[in-house]
Amino acid sequence: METKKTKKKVEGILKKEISRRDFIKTTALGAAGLSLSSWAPVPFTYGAQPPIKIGMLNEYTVFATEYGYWLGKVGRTAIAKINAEGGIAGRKLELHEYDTKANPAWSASMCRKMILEDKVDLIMGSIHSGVHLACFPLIKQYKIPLFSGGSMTYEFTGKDSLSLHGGYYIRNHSHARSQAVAAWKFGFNNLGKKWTFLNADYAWGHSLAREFGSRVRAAGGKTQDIFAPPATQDFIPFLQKVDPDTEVLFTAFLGSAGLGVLRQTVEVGLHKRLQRFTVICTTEGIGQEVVGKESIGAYYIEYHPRHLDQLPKELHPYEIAYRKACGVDKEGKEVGNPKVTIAGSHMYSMWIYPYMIKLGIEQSGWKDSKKNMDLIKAICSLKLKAGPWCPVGDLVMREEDHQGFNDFYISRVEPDLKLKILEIIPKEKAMYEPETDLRKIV
Amino acid sequence: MPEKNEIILELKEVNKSFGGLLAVNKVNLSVSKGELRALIGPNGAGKTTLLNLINGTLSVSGGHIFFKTKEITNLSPHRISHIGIARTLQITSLFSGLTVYENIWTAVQSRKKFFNPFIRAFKWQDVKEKTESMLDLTGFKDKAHLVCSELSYGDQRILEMGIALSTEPTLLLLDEPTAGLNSQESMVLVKKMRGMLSGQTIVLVEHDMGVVMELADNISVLHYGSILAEGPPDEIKENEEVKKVYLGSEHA
Amino acid sequence: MVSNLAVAILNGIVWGLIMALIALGLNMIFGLLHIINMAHGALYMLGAVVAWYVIELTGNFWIGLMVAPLCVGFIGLIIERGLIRTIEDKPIITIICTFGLMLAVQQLVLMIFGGSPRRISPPIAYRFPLFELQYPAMRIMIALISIAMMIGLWIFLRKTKYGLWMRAVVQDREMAVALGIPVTKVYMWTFVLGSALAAFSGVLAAPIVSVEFMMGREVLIMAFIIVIVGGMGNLEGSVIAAIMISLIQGVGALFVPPSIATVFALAFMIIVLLFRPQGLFGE
Amino acid sequence: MFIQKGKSFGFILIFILILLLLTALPFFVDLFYQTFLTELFVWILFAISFDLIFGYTGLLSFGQALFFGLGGYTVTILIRKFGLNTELSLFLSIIIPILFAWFVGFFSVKLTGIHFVIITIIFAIIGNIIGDTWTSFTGGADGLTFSPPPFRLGLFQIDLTDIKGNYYFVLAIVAISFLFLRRMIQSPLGKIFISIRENEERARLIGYNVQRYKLIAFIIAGGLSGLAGGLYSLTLKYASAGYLHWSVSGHAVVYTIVGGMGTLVGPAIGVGIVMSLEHYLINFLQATDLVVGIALVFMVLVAPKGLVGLIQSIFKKGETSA
Repeated sequence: METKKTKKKVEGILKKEISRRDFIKTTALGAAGLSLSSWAPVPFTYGAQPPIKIGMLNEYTVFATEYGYWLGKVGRTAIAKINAEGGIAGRKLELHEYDTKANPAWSASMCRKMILEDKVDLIMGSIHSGVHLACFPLIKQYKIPLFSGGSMTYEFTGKDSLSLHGGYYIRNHSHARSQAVAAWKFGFNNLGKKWTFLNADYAWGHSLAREFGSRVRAAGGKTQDIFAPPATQDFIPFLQKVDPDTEVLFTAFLGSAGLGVLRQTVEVGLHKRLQRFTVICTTEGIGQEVVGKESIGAYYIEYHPRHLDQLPKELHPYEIAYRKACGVDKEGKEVGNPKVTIAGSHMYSMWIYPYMIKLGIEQSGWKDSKKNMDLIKAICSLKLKAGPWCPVGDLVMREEDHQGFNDFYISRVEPDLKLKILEIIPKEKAMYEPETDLRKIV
Repeated sequence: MPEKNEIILELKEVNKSFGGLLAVNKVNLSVSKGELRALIGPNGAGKTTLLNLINGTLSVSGGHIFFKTKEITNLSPHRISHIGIARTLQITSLFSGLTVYENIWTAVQSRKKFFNPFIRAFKWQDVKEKTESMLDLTGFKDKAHLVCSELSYGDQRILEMGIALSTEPTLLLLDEPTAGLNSQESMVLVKKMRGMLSGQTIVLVEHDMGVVMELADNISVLHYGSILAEGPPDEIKENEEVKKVYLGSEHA
Repeated sequence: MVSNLAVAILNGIVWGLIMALIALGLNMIFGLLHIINMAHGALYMLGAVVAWYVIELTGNFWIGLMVAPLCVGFIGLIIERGLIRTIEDKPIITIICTFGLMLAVQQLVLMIFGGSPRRISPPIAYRFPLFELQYPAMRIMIALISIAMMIGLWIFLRKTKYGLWMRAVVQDREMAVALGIPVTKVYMWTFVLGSALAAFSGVLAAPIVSVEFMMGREVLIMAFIIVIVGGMGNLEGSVIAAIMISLIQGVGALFVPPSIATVFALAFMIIVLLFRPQGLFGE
Repeated sequence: MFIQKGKSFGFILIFILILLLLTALPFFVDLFYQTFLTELFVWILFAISFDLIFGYTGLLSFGQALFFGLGGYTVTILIRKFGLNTELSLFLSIIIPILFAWFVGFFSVKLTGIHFVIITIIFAIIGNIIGDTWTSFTGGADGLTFSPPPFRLGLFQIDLTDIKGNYYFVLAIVAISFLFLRRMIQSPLGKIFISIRENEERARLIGYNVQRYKLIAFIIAGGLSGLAGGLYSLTLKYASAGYLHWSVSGHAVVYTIVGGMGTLVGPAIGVGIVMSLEHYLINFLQATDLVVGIALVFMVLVAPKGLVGLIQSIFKKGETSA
């Protein structure tokens, strides 16, 4: 039963990339209770070696689905590509994929299902910090590496790492602190010294306000904090609290609230007297045309440009191949579905992990879970060069805290609603002192 | 006319208004022990409201209600039940999803004070015995296992009286026990009532004059919330005023 | 500060009227039929989604505003005939049934429409100055439409045959049957009208809140609270309740953190419920 | 009439058989099914505690999530932030929700019908907002993790990080709670709850202080929901503000209706069916909610009294036709 199911999944991917339409079709098929005979397994071609099982958790329903859709698609594509290129150490990758429902408790059950029933070797995915946190007790207990899809809580690679997850959490993308370290100066020098944070009233919004705010204040600027519920619809009560002398309005909301705050800032005319600054997470997976012309003039911190032509020239060949494999056009839209925008600043993590795992396994001689820590150590000391597997440019993993760094981009929405890159911030400028040292654990 | 003895229920100048409307207007009423007092009057005269005031379902706007010698004005219904006033409702009110046995049992055990959550209900021997004797009295012994929604309507009316009686009341308030019954069923009910309720002090609200004349010791006639006349059935029958406002209109 | 307060009060009233409009359809179904329709939020969302497709096709907001309620009203008809009708006298069962419906509709929309929020541009882009800020005329427009709908419904309920029938059915269903009122028909049309109103408010709210498959979830609960606190079936009550909630939230947020202001608003609703369970204007 | 001795004996026999089966099960099924069943037991406890207030007393409370979440947080925060032992934390995960249930119930039981539903939802929303916002204490939507010290009772000790240990621990507590609830429902107190469900006015007229008994039912249900929440966080080693969301109460409503309200076995069966369906479906498709939703609609049309009701009516039909 379980092997059939998992084979079916991977074979499906091998045969053709799973498109949105297929997702609908397969779910509809399942819903109708039809037999799954159409997924008949393709003959096994990898010899007697058992497959390497990879678990994947993403937000496919309920909340943050614009992320989950892309992280899932990219992860599936990358694993299919590794398999097409001969797998890892002669072994095939087998994917086990589950929905988090954006619900940490449910995700913990799914995580346990993957570890105990599917017996996965590694887990990757999810942008939800709560999902990762809920999985920590499990990955710590069973010593299963967890590769973050996009959780932004910097504490996960901070000083409590060891007690939180025992060093089994690996992150190759940015988070609230590295974003602040990299980008606060651009805002402070170019946009203004007096900042107001209007952020979602939960951990993510608070930590962005704290990380950016403390640096602005340390440099002699002034800050004001306003927090609004994460699902706020009407922002006028909050926008009217913005101090009259504010120069920079930093906002952080997800999904429709993220759109709402950008749009309503313009509706009340605040955009005329201040600059708007935000992280790309706010409208990730959402085109600027959805925000509308109200987004013109807003500054974003991107972790990987949405538009191909905004990327440094030397990375173009890799990016073109990566986009082609994942079905993304040069403007960051899904091929054949121009209403769907990529989660470009997050989904690359899922593209790179399978490759990092491949390198890690090859370097550490990993065979099974006994050498998981060696595998993690190998992965976390990788210094990736820009290439087909690393279209984001050089990516450095830091052994001390299992945290990765790559370049940041500051962009502004132009009148044609394009995100134009104004400045590239090299990864070195995003680095801060590691707060922990995980090198000593055995 | 029964001899005057201990007064069980006494209403002094009781008022009730809903918004601006005076539903009960300075009613004085006293019911002696063992008496069956009928309350009659046209629709909207305030009969049911008066019962609701006595048993605490509604709070009075003015006046006092005494039970024996104790004032019970505005006590809550469950307190009044414990003091010894039971009542039935115009629209049958039973635990309709439960069996006849459970209905009576629940009423019997309401006289107990302590409810131990760890004891099984049917182990309470005294409650069990009392329940069985109540089933005997009300004639439901053979039907005890039936869910009461399976009973005939007439039986349901009797069961409701049985429930009221099971709380061992000193005073019983009956609100139109024959409502919804045809005359034949009414007579069966009256016969039953005679057996079950002998010696009980009762205030009876009733539309069916036949039933009232048959059962009542005394009759009070309510009209627009006030007492119009009071006396034994024969006297009331002959009262001109009553004939005019009540009997006249009813039997026209 | 004074100007802040003035803006907060104006916005509180306007937003309250928008919320009241969202609660209006619920007030019909829930207040009149006493059916707890958990799928109401999903119908609200469906209205916005259908309107999005229509507006994509025609480019005209007002056509979307006309077409979406018709479509969703038709869906409401199917739901009433197919499901609710067989169980409408079992309130608890209707909760579960409509809850299941809500889950299914949300997932279907996710599959077809996708998960990321979409936009419906406001048909009126004009903004008028208000102290140091501006205020979007669209919101005033929605508030006015909300008032107009409320008055229209009030007249409908009191002056038309169907309205009288509806009220009669609410008063006493058996009596209504005895009087020859086609009760099942009244139920059906009330449900259809309620669904159409849900869609209508969804379309109107969409330019402010974005179109998304989950947009009905939290709104549903707020709308329920508004209808109950205002008094079931009581239109003016729910308007006042909605305005009170949003005023406490909006004005409160000037002085305390917004979550605390929301807690205050909810605590106020509890107090209203305890002292006036029949609703603000109930008898 | 009341359950007769023979029937009760039959129940005890079946209960012991099931318990024996469940005790033996970990030796035959793999670890995943043990954890799945552990979670299932926790939800059974939550569902039957909800059934006490809804199925037996007739009050549709959407506030149970509040007590579930409070129980979860009590265990999590006491162990993590105050270093308390597991025994005391779990005990307090009953007591603290009871205190809150007392407070919430004091106001809520004054209302009936839909007003009761709404007031309990409002209390749950307030709890959720506070849990979400007070991040320094609760971890907000992201939550808190902890690792529980072993549960000690005299010489007896259970390691809760061990799946088997956790399984038996939860099984024992849920079984005891089940028996407790069953006995309570058969007790005079339970009979009063049922009489309030059947006819509140009649119960009041025969002398029951209806509000007080409603409050008692609400408090007991709250305490057991809290215990379920405490066990849930002990199982996941995690708690978040999501536990407090009113939709968690919705789970209990679904389980109870699907299985059959007003029976203790019904909600337990409901939990088993819905959770198994979900865990089976997740192997094929992501949108489990679609199927669960359609299944719910279908379910209430076919068996409006739940599965237990359906089975009973089939039996009755058999009896009358025989």
